[in-house]
Amino acid sequence: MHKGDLTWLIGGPQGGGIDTSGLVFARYANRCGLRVFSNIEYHSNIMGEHSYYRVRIASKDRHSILDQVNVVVALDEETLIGDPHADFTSFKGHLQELVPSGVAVYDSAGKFKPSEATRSDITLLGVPLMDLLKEALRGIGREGDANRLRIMTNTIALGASVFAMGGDIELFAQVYRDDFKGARAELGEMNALAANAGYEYAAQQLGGRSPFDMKAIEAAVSNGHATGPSLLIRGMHACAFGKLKAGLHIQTYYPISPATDESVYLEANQRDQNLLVVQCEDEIASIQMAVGAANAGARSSTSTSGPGFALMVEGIGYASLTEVPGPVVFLWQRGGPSTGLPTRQDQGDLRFALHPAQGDFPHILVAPADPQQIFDDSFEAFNWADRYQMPVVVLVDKYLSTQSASLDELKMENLVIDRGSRYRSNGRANGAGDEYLRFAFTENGVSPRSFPGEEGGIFWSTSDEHDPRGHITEDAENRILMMEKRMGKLDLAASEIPGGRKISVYGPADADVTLVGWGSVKGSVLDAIELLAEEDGVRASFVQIRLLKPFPVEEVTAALSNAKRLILVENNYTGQLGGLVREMTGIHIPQKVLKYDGRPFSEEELVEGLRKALATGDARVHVSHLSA
Amino acid sequence: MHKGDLTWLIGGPQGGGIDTSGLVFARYANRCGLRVFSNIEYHSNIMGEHSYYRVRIASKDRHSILDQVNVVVALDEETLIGDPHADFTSFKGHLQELVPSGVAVYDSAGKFKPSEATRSDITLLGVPLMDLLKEALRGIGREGDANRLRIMTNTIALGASVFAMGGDIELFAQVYRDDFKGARAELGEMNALAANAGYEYAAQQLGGRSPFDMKAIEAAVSNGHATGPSLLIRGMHACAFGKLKAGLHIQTYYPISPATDESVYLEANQRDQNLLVVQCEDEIASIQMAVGAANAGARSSTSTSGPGFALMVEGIGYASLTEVPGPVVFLWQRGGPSTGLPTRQDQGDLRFALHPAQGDFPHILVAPADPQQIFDDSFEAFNWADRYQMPVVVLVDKYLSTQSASLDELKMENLVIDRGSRYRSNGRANGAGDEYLRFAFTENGVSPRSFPGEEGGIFWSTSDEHDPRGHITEDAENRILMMEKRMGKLDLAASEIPGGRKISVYGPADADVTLVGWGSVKGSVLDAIELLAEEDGVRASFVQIRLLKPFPVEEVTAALSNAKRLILVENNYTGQLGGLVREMTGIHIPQKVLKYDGRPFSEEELVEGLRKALATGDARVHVSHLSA
Amino acid sequence: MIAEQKPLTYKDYSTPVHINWCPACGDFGIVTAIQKALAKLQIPPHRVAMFSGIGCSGKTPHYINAYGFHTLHGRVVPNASGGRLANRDLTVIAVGGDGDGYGIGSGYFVNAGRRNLNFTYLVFDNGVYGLTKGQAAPTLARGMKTKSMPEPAIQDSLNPIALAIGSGYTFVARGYALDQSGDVLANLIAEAIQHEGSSFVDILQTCPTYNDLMTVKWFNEKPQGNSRLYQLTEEGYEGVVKDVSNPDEIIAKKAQAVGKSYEWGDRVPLGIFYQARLRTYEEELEGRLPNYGTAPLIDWDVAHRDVSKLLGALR
Amino acid sequence: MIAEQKPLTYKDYSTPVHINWCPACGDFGIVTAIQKALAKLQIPPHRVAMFSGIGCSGKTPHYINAYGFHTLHGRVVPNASGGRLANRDLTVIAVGGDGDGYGIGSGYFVNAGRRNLNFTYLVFDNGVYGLTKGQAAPTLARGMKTKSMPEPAIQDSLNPIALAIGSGYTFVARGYALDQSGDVLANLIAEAIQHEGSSFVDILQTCPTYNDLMTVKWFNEKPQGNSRLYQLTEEGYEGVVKDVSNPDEIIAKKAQAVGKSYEWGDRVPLGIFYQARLRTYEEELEGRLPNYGTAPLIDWDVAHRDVSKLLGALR
Ligand SMILES: Cc1ncc(C[n+]2csc(CCOP(=O)(O)OP(=O)(O)O)c2C)c(N)n1
Ligand SMILES: Cc1ncc(C[n+]2csc(CCOP(=O)(O)OP(=O)(O)O)c2C)c(N)n1
Ligand code: SF4
Ligand code: SF4
Ligand SMILES: [Mg+2]
Ligand SMILES: [Mg+2]
Repeated sequence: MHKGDLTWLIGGPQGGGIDTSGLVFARYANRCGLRVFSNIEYHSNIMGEHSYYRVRIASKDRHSILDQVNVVVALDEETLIGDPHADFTSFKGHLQELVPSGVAVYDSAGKFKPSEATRSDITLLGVPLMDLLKEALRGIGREGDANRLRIMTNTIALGASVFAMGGDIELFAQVYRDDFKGARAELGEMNALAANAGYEYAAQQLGGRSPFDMKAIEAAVSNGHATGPSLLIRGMHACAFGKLKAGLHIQTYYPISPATDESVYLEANQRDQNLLVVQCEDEIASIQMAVGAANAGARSSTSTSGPGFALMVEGIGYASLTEVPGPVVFLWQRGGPSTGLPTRQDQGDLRFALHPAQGDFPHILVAPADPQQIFDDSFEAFNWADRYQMPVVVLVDKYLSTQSASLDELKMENLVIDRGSRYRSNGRANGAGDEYLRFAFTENGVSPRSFPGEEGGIFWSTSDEHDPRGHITEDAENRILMMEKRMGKLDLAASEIPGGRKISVYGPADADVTLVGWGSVKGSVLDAIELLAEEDGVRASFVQIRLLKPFPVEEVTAALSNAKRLILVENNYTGQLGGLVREMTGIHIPQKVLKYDGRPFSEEELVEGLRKALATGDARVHVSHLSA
Repeated sequence: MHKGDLTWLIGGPQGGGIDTSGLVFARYANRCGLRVFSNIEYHSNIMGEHSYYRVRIASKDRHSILDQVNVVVALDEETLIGDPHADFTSFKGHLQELVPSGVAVYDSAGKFKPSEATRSDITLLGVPLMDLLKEALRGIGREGDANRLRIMTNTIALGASVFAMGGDIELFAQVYRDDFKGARAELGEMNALAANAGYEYAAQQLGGRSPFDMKAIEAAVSNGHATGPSLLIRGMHACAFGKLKAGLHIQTYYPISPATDESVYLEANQRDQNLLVVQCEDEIASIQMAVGAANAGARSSTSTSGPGFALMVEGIGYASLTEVPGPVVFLWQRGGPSTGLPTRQDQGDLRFALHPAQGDFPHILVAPADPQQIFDDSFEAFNWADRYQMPVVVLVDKYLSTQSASLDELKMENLVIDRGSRYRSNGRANGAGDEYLRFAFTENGVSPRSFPGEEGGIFWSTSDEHDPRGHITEDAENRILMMEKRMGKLDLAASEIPGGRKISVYGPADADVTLVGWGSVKGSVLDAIELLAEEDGVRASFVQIRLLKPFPVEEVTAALSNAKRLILVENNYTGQLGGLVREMTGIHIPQKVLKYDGRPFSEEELVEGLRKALATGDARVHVSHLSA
Repeated sequence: MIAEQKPLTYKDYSTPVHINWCPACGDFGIVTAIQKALAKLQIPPHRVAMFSGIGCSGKTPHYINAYGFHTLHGRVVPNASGGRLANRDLTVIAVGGDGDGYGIGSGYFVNAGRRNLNFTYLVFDNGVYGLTKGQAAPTLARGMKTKSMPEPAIQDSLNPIALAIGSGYTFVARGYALDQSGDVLANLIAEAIQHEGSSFVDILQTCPTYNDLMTVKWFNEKPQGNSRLYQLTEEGYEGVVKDVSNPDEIIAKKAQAVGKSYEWGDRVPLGIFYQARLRTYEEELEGRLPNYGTAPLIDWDVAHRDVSKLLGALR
Repeated sequence: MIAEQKPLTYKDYSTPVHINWCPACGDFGIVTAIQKALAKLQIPPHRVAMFSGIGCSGKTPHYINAYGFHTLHGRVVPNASGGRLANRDLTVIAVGGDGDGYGIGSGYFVNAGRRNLNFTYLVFDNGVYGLTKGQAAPTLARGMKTKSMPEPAIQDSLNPIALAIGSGYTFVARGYALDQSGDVLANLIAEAIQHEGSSFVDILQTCPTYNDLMTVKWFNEKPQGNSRLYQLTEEGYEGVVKDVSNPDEIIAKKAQAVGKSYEWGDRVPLGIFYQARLRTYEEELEGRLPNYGTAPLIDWDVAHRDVSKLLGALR
């Protein structure tokens, strides 16, 4: 574990304000100039099930969560000790995750009794939340509103936790003041008051001494970061920005975890951003509508997760065969198979997304691994769609969508929109001598397309095999040429997409061990590499394979073939990327570290897994620290 | 080409009786004791487009078609010279396929004029079909019916072709007599009459000398075949028999080429065979209904092709996660991608069928390659489904469905139905002490299931991740155990399925070259191997990979790793099996012979492709003799 | 086996599973009503198969002591149909949300009507997609905006009753999840189960978390002095076809039902809009498969089929 | 650009593509009617986008000189909707079979009604799945057996008109593919195109190859002296809602349409069952996106968006 980092956690029943409170704390830390990495876990449920939000703070950028917790804020008993009456459950509460001398903040008027704790090396900080809230409100003559404002007991608890973390209550309170402006300013003040009350209470109970010292980390934040507050950005934000900048015209969607967040964010901003967002009746309609719009000249996209993607596959094959420029499909993976674990993490959809329909057909599959890459790839995906006239699937996941990390800036320079090869008739009518052939055979396989409405640009298109004009034909020679035309565009894409978009290599060129992975594992891997170097003296590098189709055979071969030792890291059961690498390059990655419990790799888990793999040489190591 | 074999071909507009006529000729030849291999090509169209039926006859079993034709029966001009007015077409008619001295039978009163033929080394046998029909009918006082019976002009032409082939007109006429019995016997007699008339006319025109000699081949048929007429069986029949014998209760389907034939055949026999066949509103309903029925204790299956399979993928993931024993899904491949070439041949769905849904999940994928294998696998698929409680996909194709070949017997011995592990409560009610857990963790991962209706067997099932009782849980430990339980069943299947069902090896153990393929290419490969040995002295062997998931890693490794030279043969664009073999075994097959024009490999095409691959060492050889 | 068996009560149909719906969710009322209906009909739990889609509503089978299949989003109807086809001795009940049934599942909703298989389909109609956080579902009317929506709905609501009639359901009714007497819905569901053929009940369900328009309060209001919710029978409405051999009566009753189904707002009718005892799919199947009438499909002897005649035809 | 342009005739909408329907297929009549309707409205070919599903009917766009998208089986409606949303200057016409639209596509058929997007949907209703060789389609009534079927249909037919009403289409009509005058269908299609909102026309289409029940002869018969096919207007039927602000009139007209839609057999009504000029989806969108009213989506300047405010909110 990176020593000196602190983790703050809030847990409680869903619908109880966990996400709001967690985000308040994360934003507070971020505004202090700390480097924040945070994530939420929640059930597929609206109210009552256990949810929690972890905020890791450090003096340097971190890219993963920690198991270990310094301060836990518990909004219910389950958060501390689990649900002892539940069937078949392994979760025994977050108390177990506290470091020695860690602090648990809870409602002393709640169900939890200190005697239930099995540890004595921690501080149980019971806080009379409602009493404190009433008292605080009494100060401003609003005691009678306490019940209506009972959600503010959370703020009391947060205030107490700020003391335990060694934080600054004024800066913390300021977050509320900033959030509630204008007519709602009073709410900001009341929350500030509540935060203070909790803080004071904790100070008193802990004898004025915070066991942890956020401010020390703050002081240790090295220079080099942009001045002013960093962004605290989620993967889904980066995706939305990429789409907006790419000139997206229309986003279709059907609600599904964890993809909905992105669409809802776009929807909330559609008016200002001149974007049409359509909620459809299902995912079949979503992709077909997006194809219809793309055919009509729009940049279109849709977002979903596994169960929705399963309904989109016919649309992907259709778009590919008919050389539609898009749509761009964001596949936010979650725990499968089937409905599976709707709100949990998994990287199990790679193989499905690689060949998601019948027949041999071209499409592009890319898996960005952090907000900047997500931005870049969602921007570029539309250029690829237009340039190569094929659908593009961007493979992301729940963890990337929900993790918030400090980021100085999202780089948005040198963005060039390329709508691809377009046919303009310049007023000539169809059939007037220079007949327009939508699917003409060309040197590079790309045929200029016209936009419906263009005089002289009339064309036909069909999901059947077709001739250059777009009419059905079953002729054998045409079939061969069309297959070669379409599949050839994949080679074209492979030759044009820059290497930097295909793979990224981190760490020393002559590393002792080279880790291989894709997508969201990148964050945990980078943190683990650093630790292995510091603590074990192991020099590790990491090859992130980002472009998955067309597969960067040469780049990957070059990056892996001289590695001294290879270990695959994937957040799924089978190690799907390993199979793909072997299929494409012949390189067998002899060891895998996997995690498939529906949660992302914590730093400790991955380090443990790598240590075990290195020590034992086992082909398959799987890790899970079994949190909630 | 296998010398001495003859090919007879009939072509004409769809709706004009091509399939019936072709089958009459094939059955005639088969009943003569000849070894027949025949196949039909047709458009996705109801009337008018060019269709043709090839019948190859030989003294030994053959497993592929020939390009070369000895006698062509042309029901229209296009059959002979193609459609000169069509856009973007390469088909120039079957006249080009005739061997020197080949015979073209056509309607002398039709559009085709002999001057349009560009060859002089063949015999153009124009026959006044309608005149002859009238004359024949006049003999029995039915001249007035000639127009109503105009379809019988086909019979006249067939009769003429029988002479050209050197066949026996009495035996030929007998086929009609056998087909029309009872009240329709007169039709049989009239057809016999018509056949004779055509035969006589041809005899006269050809000066009494047939250029070809079917009877000589007949005489050369070696002993060892069963006495009595062989079966002339199509792949879809073998599939239907396998299902019937396996105790199938319910088949659901939605019409789609080329899968419909199988369902319609079952439907036509459902009354006699005690089987429920349900035509659904689409493929989503088809698979979901099949899953619902399987959950209720029925053996269920459904059949489709690519576009329908694309709608079934959510059902496959669902059935797998919920450990439904089935359904068995027959995927009759056709030309993709998308709607593609609905009635044409391709092997492009392997990769899709290997991982057809989100997440890591178990299912079985098997690809039989001839009628006997299709029978065996469709029978066994239900046992696998019940034993391992997972869906099974049987991957076949248009070519296998429509090819008719002589087969002495379909072996149906030692069939044992295994319904898998079943829970019986013996009258104990649920919750009465010994609580039944549908998804109990067991040693081999299989949990006994109860059939709804069983007292004390109540269980729950959900497409969410679930606990042993079948209720939703997101617990991490349960998740891990459930993933291991489900995926472990795949290892169990791999360990129990006999090697003979996994791969088949044909040819010498120390072959100079080993061909690798799957599914329907087997037939062409076996014929080609024989020819290469005879004509080129090349000793080739063939490894057919039949079980594709769980992949037979050891068996394939053993079969390929000592091969002197490896060549992949696939009827698709990318050589999908090659990728799978490399992924699973690390063995790279350095050369491919591919065909992707929507038609199966003819013997000549494959031989040419293999010769080229052997001679040049090219990594990728593709062949197409561009027929219609 | 005990000689004298105690009559089943609704508690015999409950499970100890923790119910994770929001407090005061209308779904609680529906679950109780289903349990009461089963008790009323004294159908043993093991003879009941509950199927559901995905959504808050989809969790229902876990809370009912009966064979329970929690299937996929929008796919409950074909799953239930498959179960019923395989074993016609089972009482098959399908449940799901309004998004599940009228949105993503509308094609299966429609096509099951025509089939007239003997099963019961209960749609929990709360106007929103509950489990995905309150987006507008197909029954939310144009212009409506629940607290969970950023903008008002811009599509018309669809009319489930009219759709069911057009699709061919032979029992078409509407219920309310939280009726005060407690048994009205249970009785309606019992009637739906008893009806031979495809029964459909649209159940108005409150979602206190996301739908702040159709609340308990709203349903209980008495605009202009009349209670908003009323039983069709109160007005003398008769939806049952008396003479099913008379097409005119069938058509008249269908048209009546559709006309009535548009009544909404101050007065919201509940009860049976339409019912006709037409031949069921099972009965039709008996014409094709004589065995279908005598034993459940899963009990047929299918393990010893003779295919020699079929093989013979191929020689 | 020529100063004086000759008026467009239906031939301007034809293509030289070989039509591979069976001789005398009713589809020929529909293609001609579409071409005539476009000529009547003088819509330039390049302003028209034809979308189709898969089936014999799906081949239609290839035979019409206009942008043509021959999509997937059952998916024509969302494709057409996407095209229309992207460019509201296009006249969007969706066509497909009865299997395509009422079977596999019924979910999209239903949900497009509610949306009331301004497009026209023509369903070629021949009672069979033509391209897959004559199986029963959803509109084939129970007990019917065409020559292509081994056994009579055992499911009820669905009622497209009633379904369309229940789904919210604002123009609901029925036509006949082969009317003798030749222009009746063309005029009806023209009205459908002109209607602002989702227009739906069920077109009775003969399939001489597989459907030997609903033949030209059958349609042309005069049972009991009255021609079987008649225009609703002949009977003084009025389907158009005069005052769309009056919900009672809307409901009454809907109920009337559904009632009428069950008339079948000796008398088969054609024409407009129901029409109401309600706000279209496009008009509703203008409330959310003011630009939507001024320029087609594809012409918006979306290449220079400023996201700094959004970024600022994340600090
Ligand atoms: C194919 C698919 N798409 C989307 C989802 C996500 N999803 C889960 S529940 C739900 C909607 C639930 O709404 P409704 O059917 O009305 O049920 P309610 O929760 O209101 O009871 C959606 C869209 C899914 N599970 N599967
Ligand atoms: C997903 C899918 N399933 C099945 C098919 C096969 N198929 C092609 S056309 C058709 C039915 C056509 O019937 P209909 O829609 O009534 O059109 P018609 O041919 O009668 O005009 C079917 C089932 C397909 N193309 N795609
Ligand atoms: S979200 Fe609504 S429907 Fe879902 S459980 Fe909560 S109250 Fe019930
Ligand atoms: S099968 Fe029927 S619908 Fe299709 S082209 Fe022929 S006549 Fe027309
Ligand atoms: Mg709902
Ligand atoms: Mg049809």
